[in-house]
Amino acid sequence: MADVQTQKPRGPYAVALKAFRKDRVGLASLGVVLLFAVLAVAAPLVARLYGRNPTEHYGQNEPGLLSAEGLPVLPNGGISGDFWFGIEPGLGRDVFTQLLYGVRTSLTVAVASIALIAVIGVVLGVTVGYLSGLADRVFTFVCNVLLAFPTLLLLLALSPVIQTRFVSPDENEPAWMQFTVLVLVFAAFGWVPLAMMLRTTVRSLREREFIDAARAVGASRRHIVLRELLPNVWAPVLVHITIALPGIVTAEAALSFLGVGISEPIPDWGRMIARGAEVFYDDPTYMFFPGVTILVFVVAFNLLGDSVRDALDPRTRR
Amino acid sequence: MLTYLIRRGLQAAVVLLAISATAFALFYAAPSDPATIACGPKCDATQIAAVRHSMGLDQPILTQYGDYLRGLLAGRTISDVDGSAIACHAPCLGYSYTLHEPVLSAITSRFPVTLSLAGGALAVILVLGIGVGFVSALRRGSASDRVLSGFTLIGASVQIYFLGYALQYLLVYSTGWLPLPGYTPPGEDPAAWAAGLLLPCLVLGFVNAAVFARLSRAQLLEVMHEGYVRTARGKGLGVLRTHLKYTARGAAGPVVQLLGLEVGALLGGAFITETVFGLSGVGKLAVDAVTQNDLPTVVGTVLIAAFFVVVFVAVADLVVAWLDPRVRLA
Amino acid sequence: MTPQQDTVPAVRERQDTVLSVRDLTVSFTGARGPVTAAEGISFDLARGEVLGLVGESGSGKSTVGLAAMGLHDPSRTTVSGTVEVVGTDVVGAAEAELKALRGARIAMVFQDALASLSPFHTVADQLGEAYRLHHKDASRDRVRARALEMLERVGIAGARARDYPHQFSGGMRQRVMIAMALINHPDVLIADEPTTALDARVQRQVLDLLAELQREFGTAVVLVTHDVDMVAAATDRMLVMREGHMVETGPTHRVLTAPDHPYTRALIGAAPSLKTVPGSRLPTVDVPEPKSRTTARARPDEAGPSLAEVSDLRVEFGGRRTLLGRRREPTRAVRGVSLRLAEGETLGLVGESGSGKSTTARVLAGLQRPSGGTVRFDGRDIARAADDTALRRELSREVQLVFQDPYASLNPRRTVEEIVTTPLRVHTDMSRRERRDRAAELLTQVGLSADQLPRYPHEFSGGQRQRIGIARALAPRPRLIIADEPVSALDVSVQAQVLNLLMDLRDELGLSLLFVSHDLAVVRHLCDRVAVLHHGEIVETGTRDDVFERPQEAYTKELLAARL
Amino acid sequence: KGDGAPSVADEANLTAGIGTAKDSAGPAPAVEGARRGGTVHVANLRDSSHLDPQKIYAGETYNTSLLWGRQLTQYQVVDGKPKLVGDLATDTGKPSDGSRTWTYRLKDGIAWEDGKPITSKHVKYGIERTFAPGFELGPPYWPQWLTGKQDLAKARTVYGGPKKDGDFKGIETPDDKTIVFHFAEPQSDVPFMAAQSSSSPVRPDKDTGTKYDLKPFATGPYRIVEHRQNQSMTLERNPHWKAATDPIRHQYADKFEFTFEKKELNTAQEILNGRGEGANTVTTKNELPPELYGEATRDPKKKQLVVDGRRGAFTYHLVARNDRVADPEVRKAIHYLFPRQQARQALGGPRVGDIATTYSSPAIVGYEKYDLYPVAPTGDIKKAKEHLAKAEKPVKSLSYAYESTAANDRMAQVLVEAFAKAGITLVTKPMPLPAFTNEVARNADPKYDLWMSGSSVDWPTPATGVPYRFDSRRDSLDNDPRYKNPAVDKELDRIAKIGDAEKKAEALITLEKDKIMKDVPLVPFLHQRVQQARGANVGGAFIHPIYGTISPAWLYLKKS
Ligand SMILES: Nc1ncnc2c1ncn2[C@@H]1O[C@H](COP(=O)(O)OP(=O)(O)OP(=O)(O)O)[C@@H](O)[C@H]1O
Ligand SMILES: Nc1ncnc2c1ncn2[C@@H]1O[C@H](COP(=O)(O)OP(=O)(O)OP(=O)(O)O)[C@@H](O)[C@H]1O
Ligand SMILES: [Mg+2]
Ligand SMILES: [Mg+2]
Repeated sequence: MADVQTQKPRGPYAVALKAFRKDRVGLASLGVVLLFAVLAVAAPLVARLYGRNPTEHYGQNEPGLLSAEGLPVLPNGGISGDFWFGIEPGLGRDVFTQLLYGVRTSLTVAVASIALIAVIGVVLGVTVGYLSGLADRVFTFVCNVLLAFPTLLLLLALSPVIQTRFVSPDENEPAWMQFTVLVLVFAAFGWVPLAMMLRTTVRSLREREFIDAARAVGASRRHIVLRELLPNVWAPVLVHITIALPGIVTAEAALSFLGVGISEPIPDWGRMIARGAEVFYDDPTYMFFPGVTILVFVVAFNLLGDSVRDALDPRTRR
Repeated sequence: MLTYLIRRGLQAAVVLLAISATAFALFYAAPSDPATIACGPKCDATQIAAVRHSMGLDQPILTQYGDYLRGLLAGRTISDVDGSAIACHAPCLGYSYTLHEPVLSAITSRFPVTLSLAGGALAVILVLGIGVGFVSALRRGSASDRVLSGFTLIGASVQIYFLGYALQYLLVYSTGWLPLPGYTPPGEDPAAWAAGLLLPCLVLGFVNAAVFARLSRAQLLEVMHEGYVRTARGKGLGVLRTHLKYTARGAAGPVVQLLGLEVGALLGGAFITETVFGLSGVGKLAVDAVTQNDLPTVVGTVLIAAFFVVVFVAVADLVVAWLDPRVRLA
Repeated sequence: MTPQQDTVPAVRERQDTVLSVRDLTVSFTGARGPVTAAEGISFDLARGEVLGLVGESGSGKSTVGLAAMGLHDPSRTTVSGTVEVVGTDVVGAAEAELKALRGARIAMVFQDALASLSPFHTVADQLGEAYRLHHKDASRDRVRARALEMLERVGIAGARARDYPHQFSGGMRQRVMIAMALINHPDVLIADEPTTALDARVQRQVLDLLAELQREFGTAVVLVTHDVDMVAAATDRMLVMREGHMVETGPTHRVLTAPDHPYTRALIGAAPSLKTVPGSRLPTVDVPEPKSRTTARARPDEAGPSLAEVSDLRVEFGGRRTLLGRRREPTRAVRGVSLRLAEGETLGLVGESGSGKSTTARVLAGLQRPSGGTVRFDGRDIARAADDTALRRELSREVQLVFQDPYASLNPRRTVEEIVTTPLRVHTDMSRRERRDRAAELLTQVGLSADQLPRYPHEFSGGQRQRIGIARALAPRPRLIIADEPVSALDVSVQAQVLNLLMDLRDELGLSLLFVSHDLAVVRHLCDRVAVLHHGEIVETGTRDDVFERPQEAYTKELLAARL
Repeated sequence: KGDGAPSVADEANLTAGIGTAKDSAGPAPAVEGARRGGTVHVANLRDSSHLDPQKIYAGETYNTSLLWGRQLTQYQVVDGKPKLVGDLATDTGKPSDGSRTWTYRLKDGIAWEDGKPITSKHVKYGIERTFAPGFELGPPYWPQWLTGKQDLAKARTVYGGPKKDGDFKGIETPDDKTIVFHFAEPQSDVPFMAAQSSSSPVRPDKDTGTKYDLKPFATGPYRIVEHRQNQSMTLERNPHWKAATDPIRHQYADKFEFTFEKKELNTAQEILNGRGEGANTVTTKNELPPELYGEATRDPKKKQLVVDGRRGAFTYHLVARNDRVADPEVRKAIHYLFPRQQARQALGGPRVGDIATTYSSPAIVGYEKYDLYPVAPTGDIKKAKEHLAKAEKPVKSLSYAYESTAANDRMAQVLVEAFAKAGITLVTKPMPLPAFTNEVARNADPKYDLWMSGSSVDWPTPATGVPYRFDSRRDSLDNDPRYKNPAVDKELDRIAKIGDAEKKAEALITLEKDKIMKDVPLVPFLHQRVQQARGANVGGAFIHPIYGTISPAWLYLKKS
């Protein structure tokens, strides 16, 4: 019951930030997430310092690293001073740099998808939540359809379609296009939960008196949506985003695991795991590293999501 | 109630119609041609044209879709590659020229696998997910809560394909503690059925249980502070019984709703789990159909998966209404 | 329950004391460190005695009640001192011991009846459970019979025993709670604000019932309330709390007539009663002895030019077509209301909950589309304002609203400055600076300070927030302010502040005021004329004195009689 | 040895000889150590797409169908060495009229599973079915050769199958034992074609149309009792099959149980570890999963259970579209820079095949080993650059299409690296198999320069290989490199008239070596190998030298 008015004025986000600063797990997971982000950005630098790159076929070009069948000769997947995490069976690429550049792939897809999802979700959710009526019914219907649709199957089926339809035969499918396709498809389905949640939120906000108060002072619809409603949904949006992002990383890896998604030679965690599954009797190490990397990454993100939610949600702060 | 069921049924039908149309359009827009696949490797252009004709693929897409819908409702005859007729009874989901059997029979023959897997996973979800959620909500903040929460966090974060392979490697391959994952019809050998599905069900269940553990924990914690829970304690009811009778009931709604979605999704096929463990269920069928461009099967499995989701979401709504007298159906 | 003579505790025999609280201190561990909600509370309660626990919101009343039940969550609460319920110390008692005590020897009627009844179980189930828990070998039929008996006892037909709480009205739920608390004839009953949020009539019924049962079973009662009138009417002794501390205790009669503590005095004086002088400044905790108004309020000319006027107003809700073509029966919230508000006049709109007060007010503010009838403001037809943004914008320059809930009516994500300047942005082309200056001016006008502009609503108390709401309403310099229960969510002393402010502003600015309330005393204190609404229809209109001194209609009389 | 598998003496020279009438008489030479009884389990991921003998067009199904189906001729395998002998017929066929007319006589005592004798009418009816619509799935040779029309659609206007056009004049059955084929042109390879499943008899009264595809009527040592598509199939001994009439097949096991849809890895695990029915199980379609290969080579016990052999006559080549990569110097450069060893390593190592220097497989009649442009298996960038320098126009970039699988993706990366070393950007175009078939194999004008092509001949002579692939007048389905050399075309016309299979084979191989491969229309890569698993208790398992999978017709159980 301390008198808050004696302190400096603080917005709700400042309060959340303060709560978050006290959350040790949250800070630690933020640290891990930031570490991944830094590694993603600085991948070429790190690779230069380490002295290997993710695309060169070391194992094939330097004799003595791979057996005739393409398995690492050294134990534990060929871990050595030169190859910290071992080498890839078959092509003999360096696992460490592959993982390093894999962060880039995962993060690019995830961040871009989430950005798009946030935009679509917020626009649709808030608008529909405020409008209701016919727009609302159409919206609910579309959401029901998308929710019942087996997304993974669609993704599987769609990727080759796009590849053969839109890429001219004498050029490589540009990396941006692969990313764009993935991002678009993730966004096409990913906005649904966010928009549905926002629609409900806005609907209950709309019943709150401050919306009536704004109407009563003669505010326009635009003002109400932009200035009264939107500031109130950032918190749930932020929470949703931090919780959905690892889901996209996972989904992207799952697609690569099933054989679609980002293609060679762009390093990708899911593809590494798929390859790891193929050789895991002979070379379990190769599956271990990407598997554990994804696990750490996703765990850190999930923890971060929890902490953000706790910090922003006054009830859990209770 | 009856009006509710009718209305819900109509809604579901419209959703399924939209999904079938989307699936149909998307997959028939795919670059490769089912006729080419149905016709052998040495087929030339004229032969393929003939096959296209006998399969009705030269019709406008709307006509094809109309036929498809008609088959779904009333059954139809499909012509094989050689023009001979295949009777396909309602609900006819088309005929797979890759599997050489009607799509529906391809699905039903694999359905027991998916059903067993879904059932097992569901059991794990209920015990592990909701059980863990309950325990850790009751002991909020304690060591056991932290351990269990960590456990579910791992579950929420781990990849089925990583965990599945790692466990297969550890428990099946290197140690031989568990038998190879696989499906034996329970009628043939119940023990082998259970043993073969043990690991897949555990993995699938574990990974999905995490969401439930977190949701039910959060729900329970929220409801725990409701006035009526306090009232029950004020009457002299014990802690555990209060939570079982009142808190759990209050927390059930969202959990049941998610469960409905989950059951629907599981019955539509667990694509990755079935792939990882090599179980020939509906999910594997669907993935294979996609990779082999077996369009009728793809559309059929999409529809079936959507059907289960729609149905079980509706069932969940009914259950929620039954649990909470305040919810009115209509 | 008439006030008794002061009984000296020392004289009372030990075994007669059913509840003995000594030096009770309760603190919660919160995110910002421990919060002490009650400190050093001591009192005794004899068999059959009624103790009033009074204090404004957040003063720690419920905390004390819950401590007596041993219901505080031990992981987050520290309770020290002793609380002896018929000889057993509840503090630190084992759960098994508490289980036997709760519901049997000490029972509680919780503050919010709707939230305190399980929505998932029938009323009979919940009652029966309370009985069965302490009569382990009672047969099923016996439990059922007992539940029905208790329901009938609180005036609810046994036929409704299989209904769920949400099918009951607020008053009925409150009675179910009482039945549940008394089903085992406990020695101590803690009734935590058993009548807040109830209409005057229902409030009366509930209190009468409580008194009747208390007499019958000889139960000792701790009546938690912030309503001084209720304390006067129903308790033997009272204990005044403020911010977790005991301020004053003693026989009710004595404390009410000769309070020792200024806080108590303010608390008693802050609520207008049917006897206070209308229009006088009310005492508050900060200003216990207000200066009286220099000039008496001149009676505005009722017959003068009418500012706002509705005639034969009808509003219906729902009745939308369902998918299968059935129309649901519409809710007819307002059924042919005609009202007139003269320039400079204050019109009070009273009526019980659901009578259509808010709906009528919203129509006038252009927020609700009427289903029929005419609505005029300053001679213009404004019936379409709810759908026509341009019209509503014009209207909102002259008509502004003050809302009931000071928490919900301010956007939590906008600063006070943004909130208060919104009407200025809409209606004027002032620059940012000018708007800011005007906002500062408005804040000072409602008794806040300009340096509070960059703060967010959650940093203010309820009364302060209501002032912000008023400042917002004043911003475009409207001619009419519609205040929809602006004080019903506030504590009495805060209520007094807001009422004083409204009266001051009305006089300063020459505002017209449509004042909606269910509190007759408040309406009487503030309004020139009064309209009584019942089931969407006007039962009676007239000047304040006519309606309060010489009510014509039976319903109005009934309302007045229910006031304690 | 001891497990009764025929010893594979000299694999390099295992081409099919043509047997005599004496070789054609039954019974088949006994498999050493074989015994009767028991149930052999066959576990494959996929069921066969077709069992109708006239629709079967896949080596593995040819191989499996030996269990219940018999043809005019068939390959007898002794010690892993194949020999073409008469099966239903008394010998491999008698040519006359300059090989335009071929006559077969049926053996005595051959019968259907219901005991009724197999007559020449049944054989004729079976072959007539290949003209009917729906049978374009099967091989096209009977209609083409009997009508002399290369275009199958045209051939079918001449005769449209027994249901539509009744009796076909080009096949005569003077009596129940004799069948005479009249071809429009001289045909040397009729004995080989007569071994294809399309040369199986079908009894008109048992021809159930589409249902026949699930459960054909048996003439071989086993009959199909039950077949649930994609689930299971059960075979029992056919009591009316007489070993004395059959020089090829055996009837050791009591039953065959086929099961499908089980993950290949799990099946192989069961077999190698002898779990469950593993010891009695064999895979005839599944190959040994790459996951287990390392393990199986390390553990001698398991190694025994891996059956390794040549995948029939399958070859894997890097095809250049000759009209896009028109400069032979560029193709030669590709030949030199192609890092065969790394590419094979990316695919799985030596087990996937032997590095090839020839177009034709060593498995075919007339094969001769040659190496026109010797190069180290790791490639020779220097030589490649020399040839590129000689090219008329500099090459900056080439496009490479392939069926997208994880292994092919890896190999594509190997190629990208190698081409980059020679200064060429390789544009990779992965696509799923159906798209690849459509976009590359079936497309008359695919917009790609290079692709990988695994292919085989229809029978072990070059007659369905070289003349199809390198005749410029054939369409792109056959001549996918778009190779064009008038001199070769002319020589092919000459060779076509040769009436003797072995002489024709010799001429074709000579043409391949002396003319065609000098132009490097494609870059030879691998003669493919295959590994399959058999249970410890299963004897008689070997990779059939023609069909390239384990043949169930030789299997027996050591203990039962
Ligand atoms: N569970 C809790 N955790 C933390 N603080 C609490 C808790 N319950 C009450 N408080 C705080 O303790 C103080 C006293 O609360 P209490 O509910 O006893 O007030 P009250 O007098 O009953 O008020 P009201 O009239 O509004 O019911 C308040 O400041 C409140 O915020
Ligand atoms: N948006 C709405 N939809 C349906 N019914 C409504 C709506 N708003 C009000 N009502 C109904 O109209 C009637 C009058 O409501 P109104 O809010 O005007 O009552 P009130 O007198 O202000 O009551 P209170 O004192 O509880 O605020 C009530 O029965 C209410 O249930
Ligand atoms: Mg309270
Ligand atoms: Mg109201």
